Amino acid sequence: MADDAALPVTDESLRQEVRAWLAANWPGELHSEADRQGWMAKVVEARWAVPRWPTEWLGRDLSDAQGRIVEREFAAVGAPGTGQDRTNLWANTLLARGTHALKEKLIAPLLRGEVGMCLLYSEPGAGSDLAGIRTRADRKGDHFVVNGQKVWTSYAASADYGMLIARTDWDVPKHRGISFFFLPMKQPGVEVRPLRQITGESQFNEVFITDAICPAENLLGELGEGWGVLQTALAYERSVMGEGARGPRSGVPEGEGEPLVALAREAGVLSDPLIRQEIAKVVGLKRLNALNTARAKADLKQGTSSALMSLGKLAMSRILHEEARVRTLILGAGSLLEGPDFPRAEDANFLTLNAYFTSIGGGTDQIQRNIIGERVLGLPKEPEVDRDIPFREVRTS
Amino acid sequence: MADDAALPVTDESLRQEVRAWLAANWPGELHSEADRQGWMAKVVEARWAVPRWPTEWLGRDLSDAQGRIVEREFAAVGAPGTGQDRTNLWANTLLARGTHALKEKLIAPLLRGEVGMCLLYSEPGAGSDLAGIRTRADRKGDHFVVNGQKVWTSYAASADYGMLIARTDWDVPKHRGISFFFLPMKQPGVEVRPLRQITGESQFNEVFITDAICPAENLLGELGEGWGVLQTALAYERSVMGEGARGPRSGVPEGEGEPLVALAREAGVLSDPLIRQEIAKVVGLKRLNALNTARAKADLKQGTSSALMSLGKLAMSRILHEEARVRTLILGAGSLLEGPDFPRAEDANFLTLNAYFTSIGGGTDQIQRNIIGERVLGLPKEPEVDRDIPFREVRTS
Amino acid sequence: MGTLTAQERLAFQDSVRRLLADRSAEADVRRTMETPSGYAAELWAALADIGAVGLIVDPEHGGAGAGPLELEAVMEEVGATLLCSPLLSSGVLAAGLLQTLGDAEANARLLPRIADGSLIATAALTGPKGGWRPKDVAVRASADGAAWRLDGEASFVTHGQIAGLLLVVAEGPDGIGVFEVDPASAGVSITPLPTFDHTLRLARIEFQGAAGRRIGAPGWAPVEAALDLARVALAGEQAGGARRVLEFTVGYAKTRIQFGRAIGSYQAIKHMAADLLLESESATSAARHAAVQLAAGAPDAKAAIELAAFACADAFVKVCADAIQMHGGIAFTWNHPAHLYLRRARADAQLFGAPDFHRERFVAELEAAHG
Amino acid sequence: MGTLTAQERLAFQDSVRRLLADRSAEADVRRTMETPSGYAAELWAALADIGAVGLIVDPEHGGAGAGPLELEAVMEEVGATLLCSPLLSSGVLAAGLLQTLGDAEANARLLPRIADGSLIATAALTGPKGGWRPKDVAVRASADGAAWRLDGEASFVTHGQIAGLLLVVAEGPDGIGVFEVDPASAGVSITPLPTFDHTLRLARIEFQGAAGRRIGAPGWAPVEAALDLARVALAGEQAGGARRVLEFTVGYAKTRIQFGRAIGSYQAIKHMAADLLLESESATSAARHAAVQLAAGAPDAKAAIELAAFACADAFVKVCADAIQMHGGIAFTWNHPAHLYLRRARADAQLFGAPDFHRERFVAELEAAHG
Repeated sequence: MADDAALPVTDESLRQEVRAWLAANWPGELHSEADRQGWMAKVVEARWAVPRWPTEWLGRDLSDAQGRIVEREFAAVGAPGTGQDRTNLWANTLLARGTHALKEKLIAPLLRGEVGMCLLYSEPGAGSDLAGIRTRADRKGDHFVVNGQKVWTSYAASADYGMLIARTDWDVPKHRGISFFFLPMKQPGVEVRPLRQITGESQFNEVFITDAICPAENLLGELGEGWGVLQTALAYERSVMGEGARGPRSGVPEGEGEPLVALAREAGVLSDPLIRQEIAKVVGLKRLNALNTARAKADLKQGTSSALMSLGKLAMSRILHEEARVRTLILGAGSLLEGPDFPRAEDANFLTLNAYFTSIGGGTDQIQRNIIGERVLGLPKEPEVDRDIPFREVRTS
Repeated sequence: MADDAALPVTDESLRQEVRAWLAANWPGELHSEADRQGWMAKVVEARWAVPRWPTEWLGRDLSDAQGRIVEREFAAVGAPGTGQDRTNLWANTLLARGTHALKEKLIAPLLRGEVGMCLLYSEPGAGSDLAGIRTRADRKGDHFVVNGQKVWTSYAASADYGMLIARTDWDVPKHRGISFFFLPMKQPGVEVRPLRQITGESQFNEVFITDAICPAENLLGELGEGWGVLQTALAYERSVMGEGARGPRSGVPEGEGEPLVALAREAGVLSDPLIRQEIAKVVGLKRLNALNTARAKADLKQGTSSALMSLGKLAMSRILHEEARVRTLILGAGSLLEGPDFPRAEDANFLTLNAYFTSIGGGTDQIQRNIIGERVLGLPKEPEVDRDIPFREVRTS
Repeated sequence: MGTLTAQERLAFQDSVRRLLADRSAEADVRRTMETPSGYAAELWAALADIGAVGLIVDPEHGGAGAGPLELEAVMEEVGATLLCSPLLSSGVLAAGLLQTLGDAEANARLLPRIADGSLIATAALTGPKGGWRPKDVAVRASADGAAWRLDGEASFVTHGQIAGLLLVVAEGPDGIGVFEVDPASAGVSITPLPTFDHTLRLARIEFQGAAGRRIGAPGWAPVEAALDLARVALAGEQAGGARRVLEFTVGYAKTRIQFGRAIGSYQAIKHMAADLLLESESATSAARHAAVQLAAGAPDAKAAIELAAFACADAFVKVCADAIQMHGGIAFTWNHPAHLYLRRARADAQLFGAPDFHRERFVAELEAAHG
Repeated sequence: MGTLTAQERLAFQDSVRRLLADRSAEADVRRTMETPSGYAAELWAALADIGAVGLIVDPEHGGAGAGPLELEAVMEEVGATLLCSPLLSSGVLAAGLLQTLGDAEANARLLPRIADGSLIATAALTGPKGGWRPKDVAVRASADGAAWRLDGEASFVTHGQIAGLLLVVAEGPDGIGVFEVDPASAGVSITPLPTFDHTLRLARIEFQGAAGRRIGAPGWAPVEAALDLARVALAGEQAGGARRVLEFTVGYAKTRIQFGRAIGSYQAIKHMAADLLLESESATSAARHAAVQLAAGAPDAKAAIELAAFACADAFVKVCADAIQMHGGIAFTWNHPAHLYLRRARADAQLFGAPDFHRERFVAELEAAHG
């Protein structure tokens, strides 16, 4: 490509360099956590962790295409650690919007994977309406005092920092009074309580924040510009995370081929014409979604914009709910049970409940349809009653 | 009942009087239009047409229960003409809100069925949003000059009068500038054009109104209070009209019993398990709607309010679309055809299209869900952007 | 079965409603559902005291002598509060089966104790595949002199692990029959089954030459009659549950504010609620109609029961499923009651036949009704 | 069959798009669909001129030598504009059948005239019940010396009333075979069938000892191959139609004001549009994938075709049906184009197998794929 020509490294010289370095350093596998830590430190030090980043911050200023070359070479030998300029949500957000002091302090540890992180976005009163958050951060000298409650936080118990949005100005419209912080989690003012989900699992936490201290240098972006920083962070998140949807949980394999066909065969109902129609519908939806995703990726490569990406989450939500329904239909009375002795029932029931993780979490299906209607199809927005008034005056639950 | 005791006639004396009158006057059947006219005149003259109405207007001031007694006696011998105090939309609206002059002129002819009527409500730009009409009526001395376009008007070609809503004030909010008229239809300024429907039929018309004249005495209610008169008229309409939904149109009977079962039997697919499930779903929906309706009526009798009435139209819409779908499924390739030689296909296809008469006409399903959500379940309304501004400033298509 | 006057029925339903509002509140349900027995003995006794347990039992055997109408009404309250109890197993299925079988000796001996709640009985009806047709019975009865021996397996036995009396449906030399079995006797092995609906108890029971006592005459008809009564009861439970879930969901939609407006003001939520109202009201109509027709012994009672069975099952599941979506994140937590209703709805949709089974039989009734 | 480069394909698709935008506008469709022949001869000639009629015909027989990919792309345009023409019958079904049969003599004689549009051919495949399996064939072939005689009935023959050549699928003594029949010959009686989709032409054809000429070797496989090509074409038509309908429906929702707001700002309309976008995009993905797999002769081509067949059929019908609802009253009129698309969608959903038929066969493919 034209812009690559201006770069000091050619694709081929780069490829040789990575190969040589890997040949010299990659042990073939990592046996322990200590091994892993040592390896990550080495990758960061050799500037392979974020090759597309500026040299100032442990990068090599490579083009995106050259970054892929590095990734391919690492992947070829099975070595982890590179490509974090694409995949490391925390480090990318910090690089883009953090203070110099915070970058100095955290970028290298984040790239080495030494810092536990979590997201402090949603609140009980602010789910779909994330800009309606009421957690507050009040400036006191060289730090902020934070008070409020966050929810749906994964890994909060082990996190060193949380990426936090909090309100710092209550007299401007909702989107304009929000700021974005790296909040230190290991302090008395931060209490983490596991949140038991509908499925009985506890992957998430509630985080109660009471007079917690956040140094001013941990502010990302300007004061009151947190909504913009959040959009940056969410964009990174979306570009990295796949569907994230979990299927059956039992882990007990269902035999060869298409799982629903195998399940129906095992249950002795594969010849039931009704069941066959339902299987076709669900497997069809799954394949259509895969085809849509493939087409979206092809479109992206060709540079044409694609409506398909935004449809994936909505499609997946429907697929999961439908698959749960059909699994139930296949099992009949068998779906009354649960637990490890009844893996098929466990799968159907888990899926029935966990499908809401996709249809509610990360923006409900209803919000997704708004987004598709407005951003993809260009349909006009609804009147927004709280957009332009001071947040103090906004109606809340 | 307690309030009946105060009345000059007892139920029994009334019953005897009706019976005696019918015995003396009812010819047993009506052989011609002239017969019918003669009979209706006799019924009106004898004050049986609207027995619950005041004596001043051809009534007898009977209670509702006594009106039923009259109706039952007429029904017992098969004689028409009574009960118009419940069923005659035009006469009831006129009685409730018309000027004395217009009542003198039209009430008796309306009760005798000598006056053709139609509804001039909807406009191309005002469907769901009926209060957004733009047909105008401007006062000129002792009459109004009317200009505009109406649509979805049945019987417009033969009508003598149309019940018209038109805007008489453009400087007040939309609901407050509307007036209600009996517009004479047989005049040069009123042009009726048949409107061909999606089904190919033309039951409805467009009505183009250009400088048509409407005498001031034909105004119902006060100037600018037409929205309230319209609500009265719509309430009469709703209380009288049944579902109004049409099923299959071919008229070719499908054999004994449940029509869908007969159709599937005829098509040789009644043993298909998939078809059977679909038949069960549709017949189930129909029976549930009938049960809901029966329960609503029972609730009304007991004086408890009922959410069920308002659900009927939404339910019927779903039933019609679903029945069309299942008929198509049963017929398979047979549904490709149409016309009198293929009555089953004709039925399925007509139903497919005519189902929209119910799901769109008289308030779309979407509007119905708003009404149910707001009036029955008490959910809050959406912000209404055009409610309180002068109509001149309201945005239009 | 007798029938109360409409007024008596309303008064009775009201007393059940007050009792359950008081003692089957959400916290009670959550506590009880995690106990091994799955029911609260005191509440059970109170239900027996007011006549709910012996509702359909003849007065001569200590019951209220009521019928399907009263049963359906009570079950609406049961569904609304997710009552944890063996009412359906003992007071409906077992009591119904005994009364239909009409074995005077057995009835005199068993029904009074069922009616007063001191004996919890249940019926073992289906085998390991779970189906409610004669061919799904997987216990065999063989004559052993004047006595009977039972062998085989019954599964999905509701409250089998806490029952003091098992009414076992078994295939005998003279066809399907019902056999009284003491669960504590030799050759009876009871394994509790873990249920997705924690308010329900199910067991698998193995019989190895277990002693059984024949009740009434052989034939599937009494079993089907008892099942139909249970289906009407279940339809009432489903209708009552659906109504309650819709009620609290609409309440939430009125008070939960997002983007400065109650979420119920958005069409996405409002229209779901309107559709669910249709589901819920239709379920209520179907359940009550089935009860009326069964009480009247109407020729189309069977069709009405099949209709109620699939319509109420689907409605309860749909209302619960959509209710979670309408709540958003809050209902994805264990602490929110919505999933408890969804679990119950899914269980109710399987017991005594899944919706597609009932749809198939509904069409068979439609066929039979007209040549 | 050959395949053009991606660039050539886009250029070709573009030329078809421009031609149809110009000459298959709504007014043209309305005019043409009410003519007896159901197609416009000049437009047909123009389509032949740019190579669309002979698209899949080998260059040696005067065609463009293109394959499923190009065909699918062209059919998207056909569906978008509701083109009235015998393209599917002659250019796809008949041409595809001849090429698959590979009868050199017949191909040399017939394909050039099919490719240049001067001969309209069609295939008679199914009997009065309408089904696309061997057992649905209702014409019998018997040997009459070296010639063949055909008896029986074919129905739902697309464009049968205007065809100059019939390729009749018949059950012979050696199995299913394809026979060339002159529609003007003795013993052939053609009755036009009135169609709900006025852009389509169907006929019933009775054969009474009609003379037929055997083409290629017997067997169902060539028929199925031609049907599969037609299904891919139809899937493209459905995807293209669905996209166009969604496009004008969204356009209307942006400009139609009720209650002072564009109706597309209401969630009821907006959310329907979002769901329809998923349908329409999925249909496009399915149709194109089926074309790719068929072109590549991939082992799962059959599954891909079955998937496209039911997914595209259902999507086109759903998009059209919901589009009418979204328009409100205006689309309840004959003058609005929405119902023309719905009629076409309903026809397309039946031709060469209804969605449930394809779902059943899709599952059979899933089974076959893994033991």
